[in-house]
Amino acid sequence: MPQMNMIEAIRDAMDVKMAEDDNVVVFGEDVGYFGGVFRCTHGLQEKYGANRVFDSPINESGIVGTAIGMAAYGLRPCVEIQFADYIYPAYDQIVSEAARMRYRSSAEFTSPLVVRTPCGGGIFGGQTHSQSPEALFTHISGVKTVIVSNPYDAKGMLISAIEDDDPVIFFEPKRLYNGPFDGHHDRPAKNWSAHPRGDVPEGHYTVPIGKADVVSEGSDVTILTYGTMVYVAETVKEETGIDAEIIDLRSLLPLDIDTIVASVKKTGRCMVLHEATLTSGFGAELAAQVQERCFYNLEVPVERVTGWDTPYPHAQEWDYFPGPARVGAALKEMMEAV
Amino acid sequence: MPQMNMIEAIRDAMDVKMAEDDNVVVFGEDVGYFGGVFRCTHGLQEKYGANRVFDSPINESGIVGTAIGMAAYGLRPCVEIQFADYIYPAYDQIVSEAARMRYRSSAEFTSPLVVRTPCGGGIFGGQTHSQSPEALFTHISGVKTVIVSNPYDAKGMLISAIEDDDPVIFFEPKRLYNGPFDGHHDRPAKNWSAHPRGDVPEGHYTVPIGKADVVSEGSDVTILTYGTMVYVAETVKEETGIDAEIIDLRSLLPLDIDTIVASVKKTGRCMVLHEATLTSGFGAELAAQVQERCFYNLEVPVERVTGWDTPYPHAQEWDYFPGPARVGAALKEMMEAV
Amino acid sequence: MADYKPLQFHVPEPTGRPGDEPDFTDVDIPSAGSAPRPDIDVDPNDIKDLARTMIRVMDKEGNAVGPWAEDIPEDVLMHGLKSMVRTRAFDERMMTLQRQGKTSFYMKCTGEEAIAIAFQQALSKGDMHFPTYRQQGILLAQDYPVVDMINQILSNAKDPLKGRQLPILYSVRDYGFFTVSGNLGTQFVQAVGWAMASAIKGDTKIAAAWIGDGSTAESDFHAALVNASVYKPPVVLNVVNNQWAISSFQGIAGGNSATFAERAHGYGIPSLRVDGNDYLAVYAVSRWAIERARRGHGPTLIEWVTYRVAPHSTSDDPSKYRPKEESSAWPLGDPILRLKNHMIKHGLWSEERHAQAETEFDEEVRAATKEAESHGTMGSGASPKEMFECVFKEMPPHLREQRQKMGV
Amino acid sequence: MADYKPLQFHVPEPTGRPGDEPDFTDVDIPSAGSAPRPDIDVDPNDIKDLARTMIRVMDKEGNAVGPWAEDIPEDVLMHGLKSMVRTRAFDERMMTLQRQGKTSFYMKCTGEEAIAIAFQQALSKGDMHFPTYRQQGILLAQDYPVVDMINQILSNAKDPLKGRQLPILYSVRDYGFFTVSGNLGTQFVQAVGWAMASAIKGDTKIAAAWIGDGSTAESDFHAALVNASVYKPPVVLNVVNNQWAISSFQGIAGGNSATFAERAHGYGIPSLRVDGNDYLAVYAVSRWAIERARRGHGPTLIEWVTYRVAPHSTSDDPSKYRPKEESSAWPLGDPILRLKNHMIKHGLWSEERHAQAETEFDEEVRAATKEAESHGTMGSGASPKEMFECVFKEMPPHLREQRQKMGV
Ligand SMILES: Cc1ncc(C[n+]2csc(CCOP(=O)(O)OP(=O)(O)O)c2C)c(N)n1
Ligand SMILES: Cc1ncc(C[n+]2csc(CCOP(=O)(O)OP(=O)(O)O)c2C)c(N)n1
Ligand SMILES: [Mg+2]
Ligand SMILES: [Mg+2]
Repeated sequence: MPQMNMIEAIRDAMDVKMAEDDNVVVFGEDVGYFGGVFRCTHGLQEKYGANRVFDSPINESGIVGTAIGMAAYGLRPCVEIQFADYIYPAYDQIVSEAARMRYRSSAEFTSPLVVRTPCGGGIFGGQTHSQSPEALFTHISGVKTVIVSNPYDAKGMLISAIEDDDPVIFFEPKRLYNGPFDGHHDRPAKNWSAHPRGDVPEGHYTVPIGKADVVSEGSDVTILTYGTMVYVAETVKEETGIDAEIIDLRSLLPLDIDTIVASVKKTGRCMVLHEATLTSGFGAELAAQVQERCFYNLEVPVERVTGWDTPYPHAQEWDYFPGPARVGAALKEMMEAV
Repeated sequence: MPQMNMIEAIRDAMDVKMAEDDNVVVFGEDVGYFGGVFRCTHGLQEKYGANRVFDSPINESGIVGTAIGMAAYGLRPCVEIQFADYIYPAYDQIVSEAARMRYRSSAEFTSPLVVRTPCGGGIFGGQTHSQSPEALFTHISGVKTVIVSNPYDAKGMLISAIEDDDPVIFFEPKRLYNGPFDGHHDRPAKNWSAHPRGDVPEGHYTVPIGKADVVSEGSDVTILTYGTMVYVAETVKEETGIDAEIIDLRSLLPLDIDTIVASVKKTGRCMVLHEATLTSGFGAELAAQVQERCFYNLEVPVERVTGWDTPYPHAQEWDYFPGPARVGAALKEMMEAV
Repeated sequence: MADYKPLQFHVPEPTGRPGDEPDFTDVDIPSAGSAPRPDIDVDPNDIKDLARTMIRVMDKEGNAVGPWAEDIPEDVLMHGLKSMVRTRAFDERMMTLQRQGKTSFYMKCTGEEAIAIAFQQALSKGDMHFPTYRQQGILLAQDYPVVDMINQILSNAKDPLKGRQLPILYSVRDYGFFTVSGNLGTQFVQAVGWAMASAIKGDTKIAAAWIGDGSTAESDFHAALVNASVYKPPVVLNVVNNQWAISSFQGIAGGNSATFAERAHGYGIPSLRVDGNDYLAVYAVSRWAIERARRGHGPTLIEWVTYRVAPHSTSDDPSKYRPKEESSAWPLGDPILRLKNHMIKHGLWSEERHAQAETEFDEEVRAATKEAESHGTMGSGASPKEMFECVFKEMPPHLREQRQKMGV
Repeated sequence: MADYKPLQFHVPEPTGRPGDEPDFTDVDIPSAGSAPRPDIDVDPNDIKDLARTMIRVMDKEGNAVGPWAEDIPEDVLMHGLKSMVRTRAFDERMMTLQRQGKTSFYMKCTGEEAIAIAFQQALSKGDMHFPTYRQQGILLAQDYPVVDMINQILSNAKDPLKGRQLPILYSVRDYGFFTVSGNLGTQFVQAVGWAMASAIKGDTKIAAAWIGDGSTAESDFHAALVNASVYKPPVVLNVVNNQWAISSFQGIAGGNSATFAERAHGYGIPSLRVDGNDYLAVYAVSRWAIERARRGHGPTLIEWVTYRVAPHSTSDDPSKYRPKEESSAWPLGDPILRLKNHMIKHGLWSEERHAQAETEFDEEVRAATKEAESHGTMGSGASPKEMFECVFKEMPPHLREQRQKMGV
């Protein structure tokens, strides 16, 4: 099976869908001739022509707004917002339009489009190249929110997203593009070739939107996480020896609540782990649901370990990032509490 | 003491501050000559001149963007977004700019501005005149989020907001403008003259941002709520006889967690009640914090009663709205559960 | 810097406020027939003047004059006039319905009927409008069933939109009528995207975008023009300048500094400014722009100059912010009266037939209203079950759970 | 509709890609001195041509010619030239710093130095720039301490922004330098708001807004122009057209359809298109627009035509998307060389002094770099405590709790 990093896997997903379906078009800032600042669309214009893969003006609202018009026409646009930090100008078109199109027209018009966008920090990118705004979409009825953590899922879920008849916000943790980063920024970087999820089948396959992935079974505590934090959790499990069950949610909305509940009922403890700021982050929703559904099974409160409630700082990046030290300490505390 | 409805109280707050401080300016769509579609700025242009109270072009991003520039100059803009449903075009200016100005410039530049906006449903306004997007702001580090429920608080907190040196998003539940609406839409409307919080002192006073209000003491269960839902909670308490302690949060960020924790520790039960959709609503944050801080005091899980995860429908408004019937039933269930 | 005087802040004011006499001296009205008619493949730079003048065809006597005067087929004229009369009858009846408390909300297009209707008549099946809330004429000109419009307005059991959407924010795909948004301006750039799709697919369909003078200030107006400028898709960008937003006049959208048609110049998009109350001009210019688009020459922006005679909506009272008699003083007159006169003059119509048409349409709308009311008013009849449908194509588990909780 | 041909989708392409010869035949360069110089209270409609031509002062021989040629004081010229040389030295050194891994990121303004520097020299104390990331010249022209700039770039213990902000996104209030945003375009409308405030207060301060060609496509560009059009505040709206965004050329922002200067016409704002590599033209036009604003005549938009010689940033490699020799083929030349020649010709400068200045500034920057490095590099030295400060004026309880949790 071919080895791919996440960039290649994402590109391959678009390639597969573009070859299969003439209606798939790809555009965004710098995605055409150049192939994207992270190279995710590299080679696609050459292969499919500027009619289907092209640069767009630097106007995020226009990218999503034109995509909505195209989707209403019958195309399946897969657009890129260069950094998730720049998705806010498009927020109105996503929230008031793409998300509401099916409802307000009673399905006469729909918005089958994908907004791909790199998220998360760890690249010394400061407050405008590091954000994780997923919770701002999970609150919006009518969009699906996905965040992938490895090449295999990235390709399979992007294909699912392009095939989905509703709008999907597709987050790509940029710190994972080249390897499964575990938060130990001072150690040598790993790459995907050494990771089983770097084996990516050729051609068409899907990973469904709405199913979580139990990446590591365990009995002591459930860690609900996604994106970059999956590898932080795995590392902490290894380093602390705490037998954590690690769930990579992958799809935040729809949420695979059954998998979550089954795990927490088994372990009796639950940590929620994400990079976004704490207050009103997606971890709040997870904690709220877990305490509601597993109340009588919980030994200790659901614990949230997240980025702090500050803008993403530049120099203090590793103080902000919920890395192995913080996660490990919190996990130990949870295990020690009655 | 003068009797005021919420519109008058809000207007009076601006009037008081404009008289006191030349740097306070007021603008937004239709707020100048006409005085606002809800009349909140009625008479202010006549009194203070078009230099300080004026109409703006229909561009919400421009309203907030120019306000940010003015605030950087030294003014204190208090702007209106005509409906909270139309705040999304301004989202980038609020999130990436107003909220981050102090941080990114290390306090060289700040954004002391207020964005007033009517929120909530119950006026048969459909999906674009009914939304409650408060949770989209509580997730943003650097803005304060306030939502008022009565004339007294409205005036006192708006004065606080205008005096605050950081940006404040100030939500005004439009269904409360004229009276304390309790969700019984089929009964005659009440107005503020019969309500103690309709007594509004003249001149300057403040209600601090960051303090909750225990509007009704009780020992059975704590209801955390805000805006229109405060009156639904009061009515349900009366109708069910359940001795609920009702807390009007007023300020969502900063949050008065001490008052919340003290109450839940006393009652052992907690309901969170808001009109916004459930998933990733502010209720999630409340539930997450309460279960974390009051875990060993809770008899039953924290229960969220909210609008459904759909766009705000037009005809089905009262099915969407978490009215007395739904709240009452949920409350009874909570009391009956072990 | 001592010699610099204090700067002054400039806030534009309309020429009149309540209590004042209406004053339209600022509105330059060139004589009918004076504007040239360029070829459809004209270089935008060569027709910049057409953005500052006003293309008019009908003269005071009701004659069609000048290069934009076309030989419009009689049935087109007839259908145009009737659709305008019908639209006005519809608006009046719906206003009454709202006053009776049978619907929450309504918006009339009185005085602006010619624009949507004549434009629609120039369009072809398969094309798509991206309308605002004031283009009901598009549906009425296509004889879309009036009763279905009223069902939507009443949010009743037969509402095609199942009670989910605010009155008048219709969606009628088969009639080329894109779902109207409550959020201003968003549709403008979507129309450009739709037209881009038509070009990408190598089809021949065109999009018609609609926006009001006040809403041109919205940022998506720019997003639309930038994309139209870059990709040159087949779209007609219609700006309906009816002089007012809600209480703010067109000067608050920048209309005192340049015409709305001129906005297009910075994007290399040709633009035309047209007497929107002149049915003959609207029809001719619409055909020109549509043909231009369909022949691959790209986008055109058209400013339709008109006047919002009615209140902004049933929630509005214009006597609070503009001179009482302003609408009757509007110098471009009433589009219905003007076309009627033209047709009478040319032996195609008569006062009697006009009166008869008015009665007929009034009765048609009355009957349709009655039928619609039998399915419920003000949201009655709409099912709570429908609230949970159409959020997504397939209902995800959390919505199914919520629907269960609600017991529907 | 059978006779309509399939529509075609149009995606603009630059005149050359890697492997091609550079081709600037599309760039019309009028001769120096040919553009007229209007009065500052001119009606915007009367100078529309100035948005399509290019105002140029320096001819090929280095003479200042035409109506825009001013008698610029010698010390201004001298300071202008030195600041440009200094800026280039600074950029070079910082680039090295980044290559050495001492900072994460840098952006040069090579080839564009004249614009920020001459504009700044025309401005007064108390005015405010709303810059982008490519106007470091504004600070260097004011002799803001170079070591403080480097401290910011290194995010070290002496970083005035305490490590919170990305390198080069300076904030220097006392030097009229508004905090640079990482989000494109947002500052443009903020500048308009700042200028509105100056007018509201009856002050005489003006704002200078800055934006790149690519970023004019952002919606806040429109928000800025609409507000400038309506309220006519004292603001100069600078568009730096350096031909490229990142990998996309100015045609993807609409630049093939009209000039960026022409964008202003739709808003009734006067605009001028200027050879941005001609220091003398930049200084003269800046003074004109600033004076116009300060005398209460309102906003001006200026398109500065230049070329981004450097990569977009240290993360970029232009050889991937444009002809290799494009920057040396750029027909407007190098602003430093051109001013140098002019000054040598006029006996104000010499090759020797130039070489000496280059060495001097290189040494100055080297020394400053050394000093800055002693306070830490790549974020070292910044305190985690600072992470929690300045989110709000007063730290709210939840942040205090979080800081405690972190143990700082
Ligand atoms: C984003 C947004 N902002 C504000 C509003 C409120 N609003 C509805 S209509 C209107 C005025 C629009 O005026 P114009 O574009 O001239 O259209 P007209 O009503 O005259 O046809 C306003 C401000 C809205 N619906 N959406
Ligand atoms: C809102 C937003 N979208 C995208 C980006 C990414 N980005 C940074 S610079 C840039 C190109 C800007 O080009 P231009 O405006 O021409 O300025 P130049 O770099 O040429 O000076 C892009 C796309 C951003 N910073 N902000
Ligand atoms: Mg209007
Ligand atoms: Mg550029």
